[in-house]
Amino acid sequence: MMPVTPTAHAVRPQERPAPEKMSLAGALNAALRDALDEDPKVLVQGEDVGRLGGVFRVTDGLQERFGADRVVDAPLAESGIVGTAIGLALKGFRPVVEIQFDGFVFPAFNQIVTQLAKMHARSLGKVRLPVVVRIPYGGGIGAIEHHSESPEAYFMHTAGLRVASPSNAEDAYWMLRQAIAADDPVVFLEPKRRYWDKGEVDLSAAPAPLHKARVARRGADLTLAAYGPSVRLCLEAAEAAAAEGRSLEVLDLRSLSPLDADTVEWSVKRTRRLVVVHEAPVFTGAGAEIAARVQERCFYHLEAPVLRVGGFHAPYPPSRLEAEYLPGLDRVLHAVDQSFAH
Amino acid sequence: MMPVTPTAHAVRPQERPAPEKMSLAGALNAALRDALDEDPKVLVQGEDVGRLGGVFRVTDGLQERFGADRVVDAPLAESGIVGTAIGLALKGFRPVVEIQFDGFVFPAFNQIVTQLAKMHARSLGKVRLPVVVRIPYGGGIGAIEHHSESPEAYFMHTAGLRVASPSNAEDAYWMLRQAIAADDPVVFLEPKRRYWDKGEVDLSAAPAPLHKARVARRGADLTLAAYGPSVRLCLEAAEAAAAEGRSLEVLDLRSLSPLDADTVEWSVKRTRRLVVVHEAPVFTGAGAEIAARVQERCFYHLEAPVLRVGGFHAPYPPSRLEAEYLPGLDRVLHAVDQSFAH
Amino acid sequence: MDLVQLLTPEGERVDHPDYPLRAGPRELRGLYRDMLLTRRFDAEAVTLQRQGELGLWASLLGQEAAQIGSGRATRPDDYVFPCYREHGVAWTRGVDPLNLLGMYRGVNHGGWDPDENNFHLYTIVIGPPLLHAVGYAMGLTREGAGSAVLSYFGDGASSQGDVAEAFTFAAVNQAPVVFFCQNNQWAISTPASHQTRTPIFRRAEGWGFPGVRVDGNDVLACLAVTRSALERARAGQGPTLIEAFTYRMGPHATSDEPRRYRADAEVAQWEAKDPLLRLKTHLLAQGHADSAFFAELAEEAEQLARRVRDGVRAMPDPDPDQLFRHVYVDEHAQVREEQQTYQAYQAMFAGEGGRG
Amino acid sequence: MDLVQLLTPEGERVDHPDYPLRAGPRELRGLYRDMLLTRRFDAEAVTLQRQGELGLWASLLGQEAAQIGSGRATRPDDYVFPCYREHGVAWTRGVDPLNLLGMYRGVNHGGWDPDENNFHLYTIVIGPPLLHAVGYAMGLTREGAGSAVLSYFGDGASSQGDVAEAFTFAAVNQAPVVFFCQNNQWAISTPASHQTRTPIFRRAEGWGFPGVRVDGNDVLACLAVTRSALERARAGQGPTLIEAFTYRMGPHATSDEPRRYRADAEVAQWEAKDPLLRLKTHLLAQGHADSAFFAELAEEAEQLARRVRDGVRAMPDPDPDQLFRHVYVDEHAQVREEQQTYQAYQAMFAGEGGRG
Ligand SMILES: Cc1ncc(C[n+]2csc(CCOP(=O)(O)OP(=O)(O)O)c2C)c(N)n1
Ligand SMILES: Cc1ncc(C[n+]2csc(CCOP(=O)(O)OP(=O)(O)O)c2C)c(N)n1
Ligand SMILES: [Mg+2]
Ligand SMILES: [Mg+2]
Repeated sequence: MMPVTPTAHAVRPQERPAPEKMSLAGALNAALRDALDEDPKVLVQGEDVGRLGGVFRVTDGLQERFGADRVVDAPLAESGIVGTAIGLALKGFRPVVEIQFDGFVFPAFNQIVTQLAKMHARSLGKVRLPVVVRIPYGGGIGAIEHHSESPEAYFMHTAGLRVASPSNAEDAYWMLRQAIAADDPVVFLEPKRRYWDKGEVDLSAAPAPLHKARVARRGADLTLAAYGPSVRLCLEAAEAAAAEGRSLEVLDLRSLSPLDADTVEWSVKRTRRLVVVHEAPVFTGAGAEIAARVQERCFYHLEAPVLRVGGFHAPYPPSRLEAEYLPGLDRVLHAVDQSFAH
Repeated sequence: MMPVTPTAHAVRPQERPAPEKMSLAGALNAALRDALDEDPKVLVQGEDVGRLGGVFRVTDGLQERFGADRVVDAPLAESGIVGTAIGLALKGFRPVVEIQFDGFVFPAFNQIVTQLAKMHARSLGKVRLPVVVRIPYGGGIGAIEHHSESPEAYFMHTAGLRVASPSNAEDAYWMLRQAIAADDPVVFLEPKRRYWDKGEVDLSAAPAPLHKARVARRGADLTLAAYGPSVRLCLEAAEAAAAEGRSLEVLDLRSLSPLDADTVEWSVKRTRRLVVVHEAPVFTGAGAEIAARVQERCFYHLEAPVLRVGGFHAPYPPSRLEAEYLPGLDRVLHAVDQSFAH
Repeated sequence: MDLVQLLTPEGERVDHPDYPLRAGPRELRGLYRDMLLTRRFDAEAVTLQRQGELGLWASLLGQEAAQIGSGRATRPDDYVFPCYREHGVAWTRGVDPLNLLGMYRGVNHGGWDPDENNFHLYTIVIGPPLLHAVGYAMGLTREGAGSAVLSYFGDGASSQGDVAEAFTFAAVNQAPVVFFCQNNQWAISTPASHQTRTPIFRRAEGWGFPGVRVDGNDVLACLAVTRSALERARAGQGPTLIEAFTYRMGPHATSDEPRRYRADAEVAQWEAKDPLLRLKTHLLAQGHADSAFFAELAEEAEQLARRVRDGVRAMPDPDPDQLFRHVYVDEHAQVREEQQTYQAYQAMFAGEGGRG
Repeated sequence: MDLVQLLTPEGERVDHPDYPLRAGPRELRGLYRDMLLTRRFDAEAVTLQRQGELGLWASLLGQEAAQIGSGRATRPDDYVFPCYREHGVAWTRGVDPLNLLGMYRGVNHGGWDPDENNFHLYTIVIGPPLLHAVGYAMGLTREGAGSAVLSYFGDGASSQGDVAEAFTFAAVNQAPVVFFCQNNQWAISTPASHQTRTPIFRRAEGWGFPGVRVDGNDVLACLAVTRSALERARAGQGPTLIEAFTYRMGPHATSDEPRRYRADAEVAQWEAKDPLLRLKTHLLAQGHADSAFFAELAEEAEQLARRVRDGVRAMPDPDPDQLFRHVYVDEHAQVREEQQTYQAYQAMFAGEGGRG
């Protein structure tokens, strides 16, 4: 099947110099700046995104530059933030809203699931809601409760939403630009513990369309599929495994809805083994869908069952336990061992 | 592994006559009546549950019998209904709240996911929240938007919640009694299009613990796993397949969290084929978890990949399309054919 | 109780210092016509539901004045966010009544183009649309448009958290939005007294914008009060909350049995305040309309009913492919895959006439 | 502005007709002691965070009077629902300060037994606990208990839909609950003017229960106003909303940089209204306390700080098995399976000292 690029809207990269080194958060900031710059209909709204520049400084300097009408410090009410963004979109704006932390998206869940996701279908295509919901997500930063969760499965299961998560600075820049340009609502999950990771960003062209997975490392013996914060972990695992003579392929899924199952299938049909890694609880998580899909598509190719490594079926623990809760290098390598044991 | 019965609390069936014929809704009504009768701490709260007896009459007559303080007509605010139920539970009550329709649980999602599900763990076990959230769910009744959805995957993915769904009158009675008696929060999904299905209810003893799956029909060649409204469909499919000489086993999962994977494994290791059926969208749905788990546990036993039949990755459609959207007899039998084609 | 009234139940015109209204015979007849046609359309929909042509219908019987009065206060460039019972408002916006029936018939979830009449889709979930209205109004401000938004909700809805958040966002943004609460005394079986201990219009005070209670069965008062609030909004003076005190004369929806929870006497009491009757009395007493007018109008109403009846019956069932067509604007792999599988599956049976 | 005050910033006692308060020297000294120890404890926590012993700390600096005054108004049988900054209230309830530090250290999410001191767990998500408070109060009514519930929230929190729903459920149930809003002027970087255009206490009017604004840096006024509201609640007269007008003197939390969004001058202005200073001035002026008292108290504060410091450092990291132990009360197959897998996995490395 031929993958199709989402309608490119307003992504007109201006002429720019060679690749720049930026942090992932910096790349997001640049993406917001450029989007605000190029399209007067783009707005940013969230708690503390204005004068403070966001608790992670992702919106740093934007209000100063674009004014308080376009970079809006909202009242403390997530349903209101998303609900008014829907109204703004109905009036022709392209709002990018920020949810301060993963655990605080739930007050907006009703607006997201019953309104944002469904309005295009409800209107038989007459209404478009180009709203981006940015959510810093995932753990590993030693935070208190509700600041380290991975809610992606809820959004994947909700038809009408696109769900994407970058793993590096370049994708952060381009995927956010593409998300803002997309005419569908996008839940944009930012791996907060990678905010400070630096990488080269080529501002002259997007590396890939929003919905495509990326081969982050080529390998022959087993595929590791991950996204967001877990990609770096998987690359580290592949590095460690290489020392033991195992060649692991690492897929950065990038998009979770749609899921680029074609690329996963293509990889697994070569490596014949798959381990999916994410921070969210395994039970009914993203890995379940990937496993279900791959066992169906690659039934005769698999040498071992698809294995999943992720969070436990438990609330995200206090930070002094998060290293036990999160998939770490050893748990990933252990799953790799288990796969090879088949 | 030995399945363990959830702590039986306050389920003291009184002496009662032989099995009675009841509708599924009638059985739920009887369960609420008996629970209210036996434990003064049990309360019912919801929109229109009092004088009206609920839009499906599941709470019919209860306010008259137990008073407006125990069967409470709440203001129109689902977050408030669940939030105050949590407070009542903190004070020692056992609230059973009704969400009027599946599509209206989302305003309460924050309370359910961040509070109800997590408070026991948050308190290191010191706080218990024996709250039951009853939700009539699923389609097939020709209703307008938001009245036919199947949100179970959201709750399965949420650690700290139990999720259960009866498929027949007897289970409706006993599973609701057990849910009310359980010291954990339970999301209790009622298959609204089966409300009027009649069945025998033996009021003298529970057929099985809340968390156990049930073999609804014995078979040898393929397992159909379903729950709630889809069990009857699978029984019909098994009947139809029998005419073609195929022996299908039907599992009624009953509980979705925990999921009785042992029983599924036990069945699939015999039949070597599995088709999972539910109304919810397949993408990252309950079937994904079942498929992922079974391909792991039964890797060497499966003759064909686990197949899933369910709703499409689309909002629940207008009712004149629901027959196309919902898994019907033919789609189930088609999946069975596909499984045998392997 | 402070209730703005310009036309008494007995059909007498009274004045209110804050809401002067000049309405000539033509306008008065027009308002009556709106209300009568809306009522007739509504009654036809009830009949169509009984005949199985609709799956459900939420009647506005009794609320014609609240809806026509407020709806007629809007300008074409204003924007309206309804719930699911605003058939009279839709009428004033020029929405074809047939459009309203699609979702109740089950052929779509609304599906009209909201921008055609600046009348948003009906929204079943209670609470969310008020925030959409406020967001839309925030957009109007940003565009420097001198238009306003009119957002409807019910007495039951007033308990939803989203409504309070809408008040907050409207207030801090001084958004040009008017919140119009039809307090029809009931939310299905729940009386308004179970939602609030104070008149709903008083909520506004706590947010620092004006609240006013109007006789919801008085079309002139509803018109004048809403007009004034919309003008205030357009002039950049921010939101207003209007509570129209009215009554749901019928069941909540055709599936409802109101006798389980309310007394016939209460209904009878409100019948005496019928919004059409009082305007008719007034028109007749003032000589603004004669029997020919009423006869012609009755005929027009029957024509409308016929058109609606025929239109509904002719509404085709939707194409199954619609299931997949509007989930996303852009290509989505899972939707495409499911669509293709579904089409292949359907094709299998095309010849057979068997499994479908 | 109607601000209840009983002790001016200059330390002068003033009277308010609605809130008579008799407080003898001992009680006054006690209130001062509460505030001072709370402030010292809080400062120690800030230090511990800087030293890496805590992951984060949300200081109550500046809000001691609001918290001690309202907390001391409760009876042991009353129940308190805090947010995450109510360290002073916890102190008045007899909660060991060490308990408050566990979640900020990252060893638990709270984890004390709320029923031990009738002080609920801290709740990070803003909005939900107010509904828990109302539900608890509804339970009190049903049990015929003559106790009341005190529920805390902030100026930012006032925008959450759950807060409005809490007002609704409290009002229609006439629940014995007092809503205590510490308006400390800021929600992280967002000024209260971005949440509301009217004083928050006025919200109550729209729900039909009393609202009152009190000088939140005046411990006596906070005590008197809260005591009166709790008595009202216990007497079955329903909820009250109290807005304590105060100031967050420090950053939102240790991770915050308030200079990015607010002027030093504003902070300096509020320093002059310091809640401790004014009571100290009063105590000294009235001869209710001498330097020996303050010296002893300072010593007690240092002891407390030491105990807290030592206690925190000695706090063990949690047992990994805690991950699985309290997800459910009863057996849950997936948790059991994961627990067993995890234990087996750990056992693999037990000898090795390798992968863990
Ligand atoms: C969030 C939500 N909860 C519940 C419902 C079910 N429901 C539909 S109408 C209704 C009552 C609405 O009452 P009101 O707001 O007074 O409007 P009215 O029907 O009287 O016009 C309820 C509870 C819903 N549509 N949305
Ligand atoms: C639902 C939710 N959204 C966002 C946050 C993040 N957050 C934590 S504290 C805070 C500001 C709270 O302000 P306020 O209610 O005034 O209380 P204060 O911190 O001033 O005591 C925010 C936005 C949260 N905890 N919960
Ligand atoms: Mg109503
Ligand atoms: Mg504050």
